[in-house]
Amino acid sequence: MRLKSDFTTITLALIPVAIVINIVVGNIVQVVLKLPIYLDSIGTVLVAVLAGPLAGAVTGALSNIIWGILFSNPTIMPFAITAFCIGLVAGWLAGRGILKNILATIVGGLLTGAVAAIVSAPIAAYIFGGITGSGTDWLVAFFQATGANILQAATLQGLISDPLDKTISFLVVWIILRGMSQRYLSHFPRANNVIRS
Amino acid sequence: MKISVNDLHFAYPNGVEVLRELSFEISSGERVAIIGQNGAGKSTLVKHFNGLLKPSRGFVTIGDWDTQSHTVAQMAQRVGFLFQNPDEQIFKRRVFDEVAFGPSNLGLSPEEIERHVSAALSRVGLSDMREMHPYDLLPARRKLVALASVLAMETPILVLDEPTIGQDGRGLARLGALIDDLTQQGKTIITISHDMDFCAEHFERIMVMKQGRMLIDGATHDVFARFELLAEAFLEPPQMTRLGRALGLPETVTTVNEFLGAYAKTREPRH
Amino acid sequence: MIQLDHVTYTYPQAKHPALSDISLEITESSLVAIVGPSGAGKSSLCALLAGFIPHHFHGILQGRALVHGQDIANTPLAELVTHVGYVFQNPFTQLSGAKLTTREEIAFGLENLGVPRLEMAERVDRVIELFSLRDIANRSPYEISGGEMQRVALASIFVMKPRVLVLDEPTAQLDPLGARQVFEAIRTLTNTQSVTVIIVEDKTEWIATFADRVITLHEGRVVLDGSPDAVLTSPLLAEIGIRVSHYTQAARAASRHRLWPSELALPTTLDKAIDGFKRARKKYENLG
Amino acid sequence: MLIGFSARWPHLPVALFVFLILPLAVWGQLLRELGRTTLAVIFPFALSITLVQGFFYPGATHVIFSLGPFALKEEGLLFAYGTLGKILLLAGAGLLLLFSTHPADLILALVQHGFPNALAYIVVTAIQLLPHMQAKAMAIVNAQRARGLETETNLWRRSRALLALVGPLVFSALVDVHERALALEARAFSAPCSKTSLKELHDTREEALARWAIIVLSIAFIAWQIGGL
Repeated sequence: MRLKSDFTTITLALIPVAIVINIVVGNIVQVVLKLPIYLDSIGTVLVAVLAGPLAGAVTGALSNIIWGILFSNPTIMPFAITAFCIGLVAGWLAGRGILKNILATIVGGLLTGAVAAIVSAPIAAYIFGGITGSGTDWLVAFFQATGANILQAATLQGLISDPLDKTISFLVVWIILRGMSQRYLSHFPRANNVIRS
Repeated sequence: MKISVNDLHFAYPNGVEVLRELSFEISSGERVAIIGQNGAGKSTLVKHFNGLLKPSRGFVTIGDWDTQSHTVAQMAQRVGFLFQNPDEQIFKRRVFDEVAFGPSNLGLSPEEIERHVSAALSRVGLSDMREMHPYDLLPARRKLVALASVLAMETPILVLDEPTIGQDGRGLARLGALIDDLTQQGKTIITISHDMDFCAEHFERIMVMKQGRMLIDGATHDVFARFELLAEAFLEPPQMTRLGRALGLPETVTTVNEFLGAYAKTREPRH
Repeated sequence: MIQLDHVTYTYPQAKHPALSDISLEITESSLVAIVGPSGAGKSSLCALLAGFIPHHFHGILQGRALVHGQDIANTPLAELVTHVGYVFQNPFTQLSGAKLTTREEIAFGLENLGVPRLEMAERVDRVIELFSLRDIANRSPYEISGGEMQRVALASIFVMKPRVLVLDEPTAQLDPLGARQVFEAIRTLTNTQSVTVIIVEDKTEWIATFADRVITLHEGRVVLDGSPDAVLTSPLLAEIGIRVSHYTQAARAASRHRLWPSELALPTTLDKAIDGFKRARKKYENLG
Repeated sequence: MLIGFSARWPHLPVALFVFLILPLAVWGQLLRELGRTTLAVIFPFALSITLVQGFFYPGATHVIFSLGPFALKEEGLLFAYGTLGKILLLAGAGLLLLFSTHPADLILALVQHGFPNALAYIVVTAIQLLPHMQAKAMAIVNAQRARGLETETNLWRRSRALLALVGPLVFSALVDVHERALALEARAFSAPCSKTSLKELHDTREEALARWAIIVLSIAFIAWQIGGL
């Protein structure tokens, strides 16, 4: 981990904005466009790419905590662990150069989604009895009805919805960073993750 | 295309009323500047012209369309809208693509889009920057990109919210010439501006708003002649109007040329 | 106090230098206005004086730039900020974000410098008085008007006791009332405190009234440097694309028709315009 | 809260909520607010979990009644009740903390107990920026709709609209971040000295003692539960 060199002033200025981007984009997608996805980790992936895995992880974890605080909903706070892992994995993958071409970006999204599903499942199963209080809960019911236990059902449910969501997030970040003038990107500690030299 | 505003009231869901009893018409080809302090309701009013806001009471029609029964995207065929901050709309990697976004939403053919975009870019003086990244341009130029992206939609009505901010002398002159030129083509131009001198030079009708109401609505000369009412809205008349008044010129002047004409006249030998 | 010696600066990957061969000296306690068309290098010059060039924007810096005898290029940013304060155009982005009241916001810089609490409180309160911010001291810095926000920004920089304040178009995004408030705050500073203010501004009437010196930039070079009356009435201004006040425009046109007294400089303010045109009239009446 | 989660007795979380959280809320005069928000938070869970686990709890046998091929089972309901109790406790305790302490004060307290300053900066700034970025997002939606972007049509066109809305938001945010970083530097944010604070937070001895007592008690209880497994 490059703790000192990743957590520069510009990274610190970026993280709160990225946290808010997570929340606001999640809102646009669900309220304005009414799309059937969450897309609430765009900011996390963005930070992970521009400032490294740990910065991404911090962004993810704090996003869930702050979301819980601002919308008075503590039940999403335990999933800070998932968001933390999403940031770590995305940052690690970005360090391997996956944001430099579209196919690698998609693979990265799928991988990150799989990790998210595997991390979320025990949290969902242990604390929330396998459900999330959202529309995908019928999937849990379906898997349990076909003989899975709660943990298995929650994992399978996550494996269906998470990779899709994260892949779209990765693609959006890929398009945005490709579209951003390099003048503004070059100041971030891990600008090399996106700038083709 | 005529704009009619009839007994317009607007209140936010929390009940705070920001527009009260507004009724007026703006005919085709008019140049109208709306002035007033921040919070007077200017932006709220113009957002009714393309349906971004819908009246709580009364109605607004653009030609034969009631804004109530059309989506904002539909209204975009009739009303072009330049927002204050260009960064709140730019998302393409090339100036050309950014300007083409509006026309392509309107469903124009690629040839038409090319023609509209080229014309708009040359109007704002950015023809040789069409391949550049908008964010590599200076903020003043980014604002011109946003203006071009509105012009390229070739709507009969244009709303410009604070177009002069950040423009230097040259940008200001270009903007003024553009406005004069567009009115020649019969377009209606409505602007919100704090720049009284600019309003005086290029707009023939002034609306003064205060606390959600219309304080004065009239020809530029008549409005700027009313120093006391303007002061009530915390506004100062244009430089030439103040100078003319201080020198005791018999008529109200608002522009440099008017001032010179009127001043020369006072010096003609009296008969 | 500020000394630039043949300074040339080019941003990374830029084809042309943003600043070309600039040599300047700015002495203690004055109000210096910088004017120029967009892209002339005004913001780059400000960024250099604050040390953002070359400490944040890399690129190529040639020549020598000194603040208080210290070379900007070799002095760490954290130290430079105690000499030169910087206020941005957008009042919103320069709020720290981390403070819940205006008073704490003003203290933010002092906290970072590790100033003891008692001294900090005293300095903050003095600045609150100076800028007449007492009414909003306990309000959220995010819930005040643009003009107030910009005054808070000014106060939160001034509290750090810089000897030079660099203001990059501080009123460009404000309405007339907000701009007036900020201008009044700047006047208070220059009248009562020993601080040099360097301000990028295009409101010529204000510059003409209060600036001690006006520097004009064009394509990265200093093209005019002198008293407000001399610089702001130069015919070069309109040529390079700077806004010229209607007073000056009217008098220049009038002088072509001998309607402006030839011995008088062109006016930049209402008072001077009134005076000149009245004199011209009197002269004419005497002749007639 | 930890006690509630590690307990095997399903009534404990509910009991803790009723006998600990609620009295504290009454004491802090937050009962109405707390009650309303807690209900809003747990309602979707209650609905979901009762249906999902009531009918589909793995290995449940005691059928209460049948509905075609589906059967409501006792074990499932019991599990649902236990889980809901935990969620109720989680939501209740979390909300009690939120309603009784301003998040910024909480952060300041954490910093004064050794949390990194940067963390405080991030959390407080995010909380303060949210309303403004929401307004900005709304302005972007307006600007793009005014350029003819439909946000109310079929799924495909709405998906395509995504970039036109998210793009400007992230672009302008990155530009702002850049400027804010410079503004922070201009205020000695990265000065290499130890920081001080204008605001002082008072923490009495009793409060400190109570906090330690809670931590020790929780650890002891978890140890006891695990040991008893």
